[in-house]
Amino acid sequence: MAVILDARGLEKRFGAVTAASNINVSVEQGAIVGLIGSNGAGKTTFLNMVTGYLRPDAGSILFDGRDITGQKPRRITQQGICRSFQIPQLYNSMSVAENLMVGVGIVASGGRGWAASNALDGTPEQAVSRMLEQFGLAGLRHRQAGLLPEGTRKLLDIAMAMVVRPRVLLLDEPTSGVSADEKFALMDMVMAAVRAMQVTVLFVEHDMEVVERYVQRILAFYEGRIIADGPPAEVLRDVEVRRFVIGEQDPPAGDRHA
Amino acid sequence: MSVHRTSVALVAAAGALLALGPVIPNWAVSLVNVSLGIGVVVLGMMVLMRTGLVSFGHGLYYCLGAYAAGLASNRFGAPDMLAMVAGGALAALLVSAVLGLLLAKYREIFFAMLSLAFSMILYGLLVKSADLGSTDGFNVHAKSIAGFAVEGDAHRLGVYSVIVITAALCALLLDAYLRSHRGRLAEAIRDNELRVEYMGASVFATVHLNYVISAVLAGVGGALMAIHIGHIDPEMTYWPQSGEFVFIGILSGTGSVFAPLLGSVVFETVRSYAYEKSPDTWQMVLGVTMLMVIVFLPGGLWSLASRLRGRPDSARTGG
Amino acid sequence: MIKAMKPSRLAAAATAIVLALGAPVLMAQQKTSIKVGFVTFLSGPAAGPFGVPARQAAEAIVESLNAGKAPAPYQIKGIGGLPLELVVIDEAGGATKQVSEYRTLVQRQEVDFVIGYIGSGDCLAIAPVAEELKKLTVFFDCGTPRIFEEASYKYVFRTRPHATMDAVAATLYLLDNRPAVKRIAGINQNYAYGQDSWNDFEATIKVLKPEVEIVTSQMPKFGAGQYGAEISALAGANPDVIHSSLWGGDLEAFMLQAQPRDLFKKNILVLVAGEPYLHRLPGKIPDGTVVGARGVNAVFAADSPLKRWLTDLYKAKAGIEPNYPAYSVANAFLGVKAAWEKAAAKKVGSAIPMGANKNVKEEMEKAYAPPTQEEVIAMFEKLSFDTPSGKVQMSLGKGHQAVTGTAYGTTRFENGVVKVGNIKYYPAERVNPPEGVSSLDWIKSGFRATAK
Amino acid sequence: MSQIPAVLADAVVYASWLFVIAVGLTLIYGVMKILNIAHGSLYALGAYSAVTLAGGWLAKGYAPLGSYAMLALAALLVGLIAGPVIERGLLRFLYAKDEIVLVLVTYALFLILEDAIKLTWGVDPMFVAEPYALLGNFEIAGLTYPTYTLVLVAAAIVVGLALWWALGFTRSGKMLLAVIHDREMSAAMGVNVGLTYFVTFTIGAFLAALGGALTAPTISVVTGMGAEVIVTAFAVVVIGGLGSLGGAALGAVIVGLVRSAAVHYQPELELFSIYLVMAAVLIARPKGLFSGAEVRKI
Repeated sequence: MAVILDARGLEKRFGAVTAASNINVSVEQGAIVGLIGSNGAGKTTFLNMVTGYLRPDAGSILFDGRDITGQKPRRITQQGICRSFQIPQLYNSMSVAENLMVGVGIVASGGRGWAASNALDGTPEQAVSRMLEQFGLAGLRHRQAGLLPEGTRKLLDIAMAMVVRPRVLLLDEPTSGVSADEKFALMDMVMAAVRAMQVTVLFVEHDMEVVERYVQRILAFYEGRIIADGPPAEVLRDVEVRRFVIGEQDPPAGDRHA
Repeated sequence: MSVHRTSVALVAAAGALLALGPVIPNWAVSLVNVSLGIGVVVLGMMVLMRTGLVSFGHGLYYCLGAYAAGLASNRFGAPDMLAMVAGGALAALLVSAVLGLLLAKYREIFFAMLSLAFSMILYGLLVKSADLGSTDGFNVHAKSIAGFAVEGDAHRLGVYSVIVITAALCALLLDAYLRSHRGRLAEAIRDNELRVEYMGASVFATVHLNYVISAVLAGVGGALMAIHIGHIDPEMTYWPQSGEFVFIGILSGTGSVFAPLLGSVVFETVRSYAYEKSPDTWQMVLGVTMLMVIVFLPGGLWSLASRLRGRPDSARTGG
Repeated sequence: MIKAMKPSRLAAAATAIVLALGAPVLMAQQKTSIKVGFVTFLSGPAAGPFGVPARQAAEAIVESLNAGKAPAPYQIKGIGGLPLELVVIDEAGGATKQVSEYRTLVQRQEVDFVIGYIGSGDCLAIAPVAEELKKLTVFFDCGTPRIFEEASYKYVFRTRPHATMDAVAATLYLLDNRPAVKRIAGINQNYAYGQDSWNDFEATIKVLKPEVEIVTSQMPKFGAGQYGAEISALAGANPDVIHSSLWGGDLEAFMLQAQPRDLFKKNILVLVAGEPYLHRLPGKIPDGTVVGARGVNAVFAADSPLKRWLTDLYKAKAGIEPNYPAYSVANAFLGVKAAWEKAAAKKVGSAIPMGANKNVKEEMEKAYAPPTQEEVIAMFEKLSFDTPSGKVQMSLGKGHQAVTGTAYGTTRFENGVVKVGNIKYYPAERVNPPEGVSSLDWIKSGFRATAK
Repeated sequence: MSQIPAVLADAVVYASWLFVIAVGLTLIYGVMKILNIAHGSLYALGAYSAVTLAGGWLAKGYAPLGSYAMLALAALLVGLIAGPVIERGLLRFLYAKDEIVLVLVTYALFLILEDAIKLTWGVDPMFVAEPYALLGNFEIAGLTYPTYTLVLVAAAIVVGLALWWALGFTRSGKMLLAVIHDREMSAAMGVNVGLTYFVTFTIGAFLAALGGALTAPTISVVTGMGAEVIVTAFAVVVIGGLGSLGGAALGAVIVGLVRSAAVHYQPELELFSIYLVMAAVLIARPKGLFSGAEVRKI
């Protein structure tokens, strides 16, 4: 299968801390990849470099063969890579439907820079309704986003990433802050939507059950390096991984801001 | 859908006002003129507030618009109301397009303060320019509308009609813009800039555009006031004037383009009665009114309207 | 007996009698009082020195006129026998607001005429509106010559001379007494009045004594309060003369800061508008300071029944001697009163001699009805009338702008009070431009220019 | 004769004055995130009270030196009365409001106080000049300066140092800083935010009043003096960086220098020199000279 995302020799340091050293990842179209590792291992740094929030000190990122290294998040989104956030980034004063309509509107009023693949089919209203259906938010379309429970906020946050029709979706700890009994329902919902739209997914996750259940491939991060890369069964058996990653699970990071 | 309702209501209101023009007393005409002139400026504040910005220096464009109109009529031989309004809009457009490049990067109090600095610099420049009358400013007399000379009562009604129609037009256009995809970004930016960028839109471009729009509205408002008052002076860009715009903006709420127009009518009425009934304590009256609104009507007067209509209150203040 | 009398003499006599006693009764069914809009600063920096003294003067004058206590020729009660009532409005808020307030005053309050405005910007803005609303409006204090030099009005009058006179007279006085001055400095507020006042002074002295040198012109912002640096700059420039049109809190702050710093040791201070502060700053105003009162007001006014009248009623109200704003207010009220009553008298005078027509009552009522606004204005134009500060002639601006003489004097601190000595008077025509010539042209022409 | 010594001397004096009127503003903003327009009115209140007390003192013929105590007393009274009244009576109910709305609240307060002052003291300018001249003069570069200006400079330095010490080296000061850095966190850590706000605002009010009281002997206090001062104070704190003590000091010095230079070399520019500086600084450093860049966690 065709490689859609290809990161070569990514480096990132914050002063003394090495957040990423010689990261090499290539992801096939349609793959579902899990990124694991303790906090500060470099998973989110990797996500941030791919989506343009951080500019790598060295290395390059190719998306569908085009070099997107160091481009602005806006440009990268327009080309078809979108992300969700560990802390949901919503438009709190708007209704659920409006939150999605903003994205749809941006695509619809489009303009240069937007990849053909983002093009909506149907009217903006239809696009929004479809997304609400897919994420089971239809019943909440008029609720104010700021007042939703955390699980639903997560769901909406991911839906907002999907609504601009990316080809690659990066999820940052989709189940953090979601109660144990909600998390699978949430992930099922997301994965169903993702498959329906044939989107390639990379997601950062601490919860090994979730990882094992949904991914075909795992990247294990430790101190800014990738220490293992392969099918779940393999990676999760790896000695280093067991010691450095699974050995010490962190509590989900608490919400520090909204 | 609110699309048609707002527009229709606007046209209807404008029509009604135009019809009333000849029959209502002179002072009421003047009240409408002032309120709508200021109201147009506050429409501009509303665009900013929706974007989450508040300017303590919008007097800059109000004053610029007025002076452009004044110079158009007194120096460049175009004492035509439409030309004056166009001049006001143009001046504001040019200056804001440039300053916007800078200000669009600023937020919150820093945006407010940099705007303030610019408006006070203009104040300084005008005070220094003796041939523009320094702090005394100068008188302006619009002689015609689209080439048709008007005098006496025709002039009075002409000014009134031009102001009513311009204000309605501004409100209509603004309403259409705010309902467009681009317009809706304003509130998105106020709520979460990061997300807007990650949805593929440029926060900077949108803020810049909204800033220019609000400036042009302020410029038009200034020109209208120059036409109605017949006199302009640097006071128009002094900070209390800008503060007043912010106040009326908060008083009105940002729920609908009607809010600023109605809000400024209310404000003008309160202010004028305060001057008349308690000449020694009118500031106190205004201050207390302001506190009342902030405490009891956080969403501004418009939230009252929407509450009465039993709808979720979508009005919110800046920031 | 009556037959022998000439109609005009008869009328005159009748007027006097009836206006003094009977008129109000006769007019009871038509008009019972005159409503006067009075606009002055009640807040902000100008309220203390000008605004509130003006208001107190206005209230006291109205009480006194209504009681018929004014000396001749103003002994008739109120105006033309009708009592006056005041509607007071704060002038603060800028010209834009003032125009709205003026409309309210005229159209909602329906005042009979308006007296007011200290700010020149406000006067400029109000004048055309007064014209539009056709309402007699009298500016009592604002100074800018622009009002009647840039336009001409039918309904607008100003009963005080404009500010050019102050600068011209100040220069004349200075050169008369200290012909040797060479180095000139100035400190004036950075707004229209301050700038004009300095420019007129500079222009005048350059004409009269071209070799003078301007060593520095300080322009602190209005209400600055802190003048440390300005005082150093002035001292550093060591001038012979320091010209200042500062007033109110700014003047007092400047004096309080400058005097301990010996700024005035080596030079003469000229305070164009210094008079009101003499009694406020005893010991702070250096001896030999040249002060004016923007007209023959206050200390400069010659003793007269009218001056005593104003002084007494103002003292009773405010507890202090009236300063020049109070005199300006008196000019305005007395001007309108004089014009109004002259118009009334004219009507009676021109009435057909009684008895010539059978319906005497109707004749009387027509003759004694209060004059229309137009009739009053017709009399007001080019009017010359007596005030506590002497004769006022409405001779500029097509008869709408007053001119008077003015005076300057030199201060002397004597047992706790500041006295003004060596007073010189300058007749109106010497310090005011002739009709039709702009002040600055007149000065630049060496006071020779005449209307072409 | 070179003007430079004079320029510097005037700059120092003006800067001290600016610092005293601005420091309370920046303190209140730093802790409470309120840009307090009413600071101008508190300044005026301080000045009026000072004139009343010191004037009364001297009128009674007591020892002239005592008038300085009266100035301090006036500042204290205003700070301890107006401060708490405003904070407890009004502001504390509105902390949830948006920053800009709070600015408007203080603007409303400003309007109300302006008229309140007018109703209490009338509109006649008032002054009590004795304390200004009492201490005699000294000379710099042939220019005479009243020794009182040194009092102003000293006051500025003392206030500055006192706050610096209080914030940096006392427990309550550290709490204050904690609140400045993170309201929620410090609340969670058991810092009594409500009390902190109360104290801060009272101190801020006191500093405003102190500025007014110390200025009173050098000026004639008039209605509207607060309005003239407040925008200048804004400029100073914005230049320095809102909420930064050092910033206020630096801002005051810069503005002092620029204005003094303008007056001596280019009087024409005096009027807007301060706003030119403000704009220039904000353009170069959007959040003022002293301001930590905050990183956003996503």
